[in-house]
Amino acid sequence: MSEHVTSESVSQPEREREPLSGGRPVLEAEGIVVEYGRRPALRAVDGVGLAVAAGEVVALVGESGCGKSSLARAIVGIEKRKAGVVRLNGDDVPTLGLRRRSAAMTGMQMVFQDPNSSLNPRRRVGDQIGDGVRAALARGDRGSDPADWLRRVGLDPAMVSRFPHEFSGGQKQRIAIARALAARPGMLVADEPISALDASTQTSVAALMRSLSVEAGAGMLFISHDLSVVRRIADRVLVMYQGRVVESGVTETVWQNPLHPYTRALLAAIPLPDGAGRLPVAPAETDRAAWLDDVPAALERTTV
Amino acid sequence: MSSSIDPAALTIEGLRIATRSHTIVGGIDLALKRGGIHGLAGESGSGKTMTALAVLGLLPGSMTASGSIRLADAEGPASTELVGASRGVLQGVRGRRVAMVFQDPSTSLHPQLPVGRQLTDHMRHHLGLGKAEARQKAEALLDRVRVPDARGALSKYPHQFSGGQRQRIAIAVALACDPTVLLADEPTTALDVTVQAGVLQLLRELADGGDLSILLVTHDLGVMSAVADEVTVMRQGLVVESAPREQLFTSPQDDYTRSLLAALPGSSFEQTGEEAR
Amino acid sequence: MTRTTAVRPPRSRGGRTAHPFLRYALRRVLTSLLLVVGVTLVTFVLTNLVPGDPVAAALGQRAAEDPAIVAQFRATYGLDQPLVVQYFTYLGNLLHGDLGVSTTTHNPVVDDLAKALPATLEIALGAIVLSVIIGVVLGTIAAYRRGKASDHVLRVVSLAGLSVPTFWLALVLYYVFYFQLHIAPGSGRLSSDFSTPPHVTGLYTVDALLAGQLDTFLDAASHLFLPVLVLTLYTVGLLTRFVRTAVLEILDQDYVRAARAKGLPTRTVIWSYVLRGASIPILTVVGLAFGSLLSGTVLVEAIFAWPGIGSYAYQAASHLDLPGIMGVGLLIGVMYLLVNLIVDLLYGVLDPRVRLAS
Amino acid sequence: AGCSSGRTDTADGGTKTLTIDKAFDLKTADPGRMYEPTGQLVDKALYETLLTFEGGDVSKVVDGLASLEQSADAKTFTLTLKGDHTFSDGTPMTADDVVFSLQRVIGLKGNPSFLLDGVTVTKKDDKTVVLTTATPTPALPAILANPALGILNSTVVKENGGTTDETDTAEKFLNTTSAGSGPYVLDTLDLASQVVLKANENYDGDAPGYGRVVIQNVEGATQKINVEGGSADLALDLSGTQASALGDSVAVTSDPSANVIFLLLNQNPSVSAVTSNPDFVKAVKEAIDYDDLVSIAGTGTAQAAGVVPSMLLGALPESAKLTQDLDAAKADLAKSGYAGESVTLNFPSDISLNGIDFPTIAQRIQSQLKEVGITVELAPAPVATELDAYRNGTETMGLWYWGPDYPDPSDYLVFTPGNVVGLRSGWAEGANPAISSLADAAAAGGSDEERQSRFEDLQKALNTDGPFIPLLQPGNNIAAAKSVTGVVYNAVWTIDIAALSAK
Amino acid sequence: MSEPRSPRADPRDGAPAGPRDGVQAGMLDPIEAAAPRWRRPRLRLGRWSAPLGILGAAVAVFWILIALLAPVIAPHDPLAQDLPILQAPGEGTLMGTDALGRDVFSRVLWGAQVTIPLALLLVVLSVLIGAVVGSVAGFFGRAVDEVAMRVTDLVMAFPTVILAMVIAAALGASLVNAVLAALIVSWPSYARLTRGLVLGLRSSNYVVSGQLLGFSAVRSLGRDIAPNIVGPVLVLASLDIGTAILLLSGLSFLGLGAKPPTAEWGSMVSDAIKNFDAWWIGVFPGLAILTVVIAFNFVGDALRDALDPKSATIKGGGTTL
Ligand SMILES: Nc1ncnc2c1ncn2[C@@H]1O[C@H](COP(=O)(O)OP(=O)(O)OP(=O)(O)O)[C@@H](O)[C@H]1O
Ligand SMILES: Nc1ncnc2c1ncn2[C@@H]1O[C@H](COP(=O)(O)OP(=O)(O)OP(=O)(O)O)[C@@H](O)[C@H]1O
Ligand SMILES: [Mg+2]
Ligand SMILES: [Mg+2]
Ligand code: NI
Repeated sequence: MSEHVTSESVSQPEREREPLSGGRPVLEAEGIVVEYGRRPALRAVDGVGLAVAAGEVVALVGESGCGKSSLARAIVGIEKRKAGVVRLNGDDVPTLGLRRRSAAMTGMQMVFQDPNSSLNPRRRVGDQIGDGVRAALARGDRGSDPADWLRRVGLDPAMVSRFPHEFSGGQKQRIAIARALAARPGMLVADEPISALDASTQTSVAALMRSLSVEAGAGMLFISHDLSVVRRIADRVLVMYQGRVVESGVTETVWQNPLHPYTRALLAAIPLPDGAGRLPVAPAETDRAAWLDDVPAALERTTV
Repeated sequence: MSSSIDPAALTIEGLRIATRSHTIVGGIDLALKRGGIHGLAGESGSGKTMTALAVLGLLPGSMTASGSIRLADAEGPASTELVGASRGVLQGVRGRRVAMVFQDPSTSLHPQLPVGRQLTDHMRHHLGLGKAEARQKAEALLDRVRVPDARGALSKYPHQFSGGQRQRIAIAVALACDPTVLLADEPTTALDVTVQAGVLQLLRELADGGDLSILLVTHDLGVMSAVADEVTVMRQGLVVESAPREQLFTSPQDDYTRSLLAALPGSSFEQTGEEAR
Repeated sequence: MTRTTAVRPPRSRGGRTAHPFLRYALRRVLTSLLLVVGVTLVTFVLTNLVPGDPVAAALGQRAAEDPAIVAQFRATYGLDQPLVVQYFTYLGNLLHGDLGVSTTTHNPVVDDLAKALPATLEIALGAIVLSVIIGVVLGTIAAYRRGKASDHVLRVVSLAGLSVPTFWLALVLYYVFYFQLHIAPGSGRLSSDFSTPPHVTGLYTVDALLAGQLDTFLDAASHLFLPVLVLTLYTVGLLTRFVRTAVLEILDQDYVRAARAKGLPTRTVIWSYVLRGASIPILTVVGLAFGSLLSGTVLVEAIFAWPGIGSYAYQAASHLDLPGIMGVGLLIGVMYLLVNLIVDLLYGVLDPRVRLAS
Repeated sequence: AGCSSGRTDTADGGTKTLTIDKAFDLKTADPGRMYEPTGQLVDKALYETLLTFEGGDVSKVVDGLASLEQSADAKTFTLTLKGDHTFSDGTPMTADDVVFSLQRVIGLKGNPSFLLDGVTVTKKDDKTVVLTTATPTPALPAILANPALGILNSTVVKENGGTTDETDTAEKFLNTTSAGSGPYVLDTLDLASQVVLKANENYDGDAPGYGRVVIQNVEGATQKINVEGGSADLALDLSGTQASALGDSVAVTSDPSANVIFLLLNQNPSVSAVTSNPDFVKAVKEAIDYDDLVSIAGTGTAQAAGVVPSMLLGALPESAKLTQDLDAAKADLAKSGYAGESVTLNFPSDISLNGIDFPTIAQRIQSQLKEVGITVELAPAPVATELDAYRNGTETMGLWYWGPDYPDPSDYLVFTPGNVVGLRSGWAEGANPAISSLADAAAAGGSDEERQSRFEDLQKALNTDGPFIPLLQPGNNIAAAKSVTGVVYNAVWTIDIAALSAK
Repeated sequence: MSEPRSPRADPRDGAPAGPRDGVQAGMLDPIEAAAPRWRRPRLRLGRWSAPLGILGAAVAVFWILIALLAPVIAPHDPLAQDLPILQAPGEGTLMGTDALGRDVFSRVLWGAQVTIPLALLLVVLSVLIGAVVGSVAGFFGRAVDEVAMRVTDLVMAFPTVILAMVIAAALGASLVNAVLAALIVSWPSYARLTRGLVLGLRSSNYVVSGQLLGFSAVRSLGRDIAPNIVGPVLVLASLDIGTAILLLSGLSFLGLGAKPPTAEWGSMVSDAIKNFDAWWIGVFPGLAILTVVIAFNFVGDALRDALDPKSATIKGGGTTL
């Protein structure tokens, strides 16, 4: 037994990490690797670590297919991790299997991109929010009234007895958020929660999510490729490229002074609705190779 | 009305599109200037796509169009009426004089046909080109939209290209018969921003190149602001505002336009609500 | 707002050694082979569950009472061995292409099947070819004219096709066309005043043409007519409904709208774009339909006295001819798997995404 | 122009094709192994036998290839080849061929081997063969007329694996080529679908009426259509109803066949307490409406007066047949103590005899017995499965038939206690000593008159006390196109194809 | 990233869309195509299929009533052999008499009592067995799934009629055994359908959400999955009733089902073979089969249309009967 090595000692973080917005970390993830298939495997997430503090909103941005969803799913435990550890309030997060999730683990909830598939079409929305309430109760947390949650996400509380198909996409997404929050999670993972929504409701839903989770003191990992929204609601931002985090830091810092060439290209490519007729800068094909390089200085930045 | 050449390549007047029970588009006017990019913005479901389809006479079977859509002839003052046009007229217009690019490049190209075939079949049909000739022209087109290795690309299949490249190919397909009007229905919506930037540059170049007029349908006002010369905003099947770009973005006249802009981060109208930090 | 739904080509997860398509093909072949072994086991177990003594069935009344003859018979056909031994003997022989000797016909089962198979194939192929042509045309029309009168008529027709009991239809057609109107020829593959054409493929129509015997060809073709018609009706119903769905699905695709926006003639759009797009689901259902045709021939063959696999199966089953039953089960199982294998491999031909996965 | 024709039926009569529809039960064309009606039909045309029957009269044996001299004790039979006979390949026939053929049948232990049980075959000289038996065998001449005992070309058969014991492998050869001296030779044989014969060019008798004969496997209903429509010249398996519905374009020959359909009631009390009760058996005999069954079976059918069919020596006269008597039936039923128990009637579901379906007869009997209050439950099964129960004597009630193995009443002694069919009805040795002694007497032989009366006595006793109820001799209906002449039903080989010719 | 539409490598697996075996074949599962995604369960009465569906339902109900009322409305005992044999329709009998002098009309009416309930029973049992096996295979995956799917492969590779023939021969001919034989060959299509649906739903966001909220496997299956697969399964089932009737009567036709003297449509048709001139013996029971089957097919088709207007009738692995 003397040779026994604890899993913790194996997965020592390579560098010290300071939660930037203060507070204890609700969620810690280290060295996450996600692979799909065999012979050879497709490495979708390649050693990503992050921490989210209570009341903090961390955004994850990056191009399509860079591994954002895979990372999110690995964190919550929907996807199997090839390597890496995830801890929620210090407890290891297991992969979702046939066994039911422990009460402690219901402290992490997820909101998905597609509001249409997030709700069971055959059950009343009140019931489904009630699932969240029950999860909170099972954990010994405060209960609540589903109707009240509807009100909080800006819907008519009387709608509890309706079925999902009676709602628009934006409304469904609000219900999904309500269900997640009703479980009183300490950590909320949101995978592109607004990208399927109407342009006009995207911003308001994003803002709603931020306010509700901050209000509840929960940490939130917010995945989006919409950089302008990210800029408005995230405390910190992680930029992913091809399965790895290439840049991270306080949102404004990254925005003002992007260090990684990919981050720069990304920011430069956003067309601004200012009416100036400025064409966004299109990166050349050849630039893409450079985006794979690490820029150590870009990785963990607390100040400008 | 007496000038030799109509300044508008495409003129839509009082266009109504309706199903048996609903009115989708409730009578809109729109003039597409020659050699410019005309942006068509508006919330989802406001009828942007249907307007574009009406130009080609490709509305779903359950819908009918009324009003007038006139396509100016390249030379001379004459124009072709497209609403209620015969099949023969429409077949001659489609792909030949008016071409269209669809939203999702991954679905608008046939996955089982090589790119070369999809680029050349309407050229051969409309322009009567031979196989070799058409391929040569196709190669030049792919070069023009900057698809690498144009010759090799002709025998490849769509899935062998990236999303951005596929959209360029779709644009090349649209440009093949040298149309005067290009209807681009949200051509960048499916793309990453870095890829989108490249496609937007391409559209700009095409419009600047001369005779091509582009109707750019998008709900992304950022995109609109970047490339459109003229902007029309639709809501619930009606035009609420139509103005040159600068004017629309800096001094919108309509409340709806204003509220749209206000919801946008980064625009000059951005609200700094207390919910945002 | 940009939605990142760009589709990228599937990345290769192919093996170090083989092209992914080859691996896929190989895997398919191997699973098919495993299934064949499964089929042999099932047939073997099932046929040996059958009560009643094959000896009694195979030997005449008198002979079955003579213990010496019975013992001799059992030894000849290996029936005196334990079942497990019998099974492995069977498998071993199978590898040498030996399916045993039929206890009813006293011929090697392989020979019997080789003779019966072309007869069944002739109607099954005839039916499938006809059904595919008619089904694809009608299905495409129904999809194209969706909601119009012709669509509704085709819906009723194809559902009716699916609902007709073939055994009854066969009888009725036989009654009307042969018995009453004397338009169709009688049962069997060939009128008795014709001799079988020189054996090349075993399909009489083809062989007759190869031999240049036009009148034999016509006679064989006229005998094919009713059985093929009966089998076709069901498959046409099936295919029409399915092709309609598949085509509707494709008509909804952007690439079809794009093709129309290019101003291509309707015929080109249908042939080059729509049907090509629908080809893979159609192919699958054709494969399935062919499989069900093969076993569906039993009833039709019974009525038209068609000396095919179906008649052979029925004869073998009613005489408890174990080698015969196992042979038929194996043959049809293998054919079914083969058809599916071919269908699977054709996907590769039809879909560059499969073929060119790199 | 330039096309060849696959049609064989050309204008000149020599190659005229005769098409016969027959529901096949063909297992082989090898005479040494063949014992099914279709095989008899085929082999009768391919092979000649030492003795034979004239036309349809099977009660009298006549000379075939040979003439017969029989000892008075019916134990020694001397057969002398008459004239010169040649096989289809031109080889002359000798006594060696006869000896080989008969010894092969015995040695093969095939289906027809029983025909020559206990017979020793010896060659006397090149023209003469002597058959001897240990016990009197008055039936032997009739047996020798069976096509299974056709004479083979021993040279050819031996060359192709033929022996006179179980090592024989000539069947395969004989299924492709015939080696006989009959009027036809085998062209092609497909056990499942059709047999094609062509005229034997070396036949020493009159050339047969057709150049080519196609016997095709066709079910009864289709046969009717075929013969009416003209695509078949002869239909052999028509039911009475089908035959009577035929139009004028076809000539129908209807005769009762030699098959006897009978009902058996198990006498073994451990199988059934009900059917083993003699009063119950009696009641059933009296309850059945025989005339109704005959009419259901249709044209040509006759009630079987006893187990021996009417055309054979020893058959019961019609006056002795069983008749319906409902009052007696009810009385006997009451006497038997039957209380409405359900009695199972087993029968082969897939047998159709001369166009009569067993299920039809069974259903009719069920319905008739219901009239007097007997509940019958039908239990059909494929013959392959049901045969087992029948042979093991475990059927409560069974509906079966017996076709003569050879046209002699001694073949019917099996319907007595302790014998094959008797045992199938649970009738053990000694169960009815009176009947057993009548059977012994009938077996002894004697003059035709003596045999006739002894078999009559036996059958009368069987009808009164036996567990068997003879029901029908189904009609054999042969429909022939008007152009075909010479159609005569024969109980052994159905028809002699060689006797047919075109008008 | 979203995959191209309906990519599926194995056409007979109801596996969820996604790359498998390193290749993507754009495939549409014909079985699953029969099964619409369960959309809003609203019947569109305006659609043309609805009138057909209503007609079908009416005919089906008509036959079910006949089945129930046969003892009352049939003019004769279906087993009584008291009429002249082979009498043509007309004079006293609506549909003539058969070779034993039974009234064909009465037998056709009584026949409804035999075939329809058994077909329904067969479908219900197939659905139950198939749904249980499919759900377990789909939800628990791995070895369970592998074994279950290989078994269905086997059964499906085996020719339906011949398998049924052998089973019926092995167990003896009776209607119960015919149902058993048919059951053995017909449950796999439901197992596959259910498995495919469960597999698809298992990874769906709402099921995962439920699990994140602490649902047990049983609860997930019962609350989130089961209600969402009943629709497609019901549609397949309703389309399958016709197939079941065809299969059962086909087996009886071959003499492997109903025993005489039962008035069963398939065996009545087979009686006609022996009495070809008496066309009425076979034509009427055949028409009965046809109308019942077509009625159920209309209903199933309309049902499927109402649930998913795009898909069309298809019965995978079905048998030509
Ligand atoms: N179940 C899966 N099996 C195989 N490969 C997968 C699977 N899911 C994702 N991938 C692959 O992993 C890579 C990362 O995918 P992921 O969904 O995490 O990207 P993403 O950043 O969320 O993209 P998007 O912005 O489009 O949602 C992609 O290349 C994708 O093709
Ligand atoms: N096939 C159809 N039949 C009937 N109505 C339709 C059909 N297709 C679209 N519609 C309706 O037409 C209206 C206009 O649709 P359209 O696609 O033109 O909107 P859009 O402005 O392009 O929206 P988006 O930004 O979402 O693409 C919508 O209300 C839609 O529901
Ligand atoms: Mg994602
Ligand atoms: Mg649109
Ligand atoms: Ni010629």
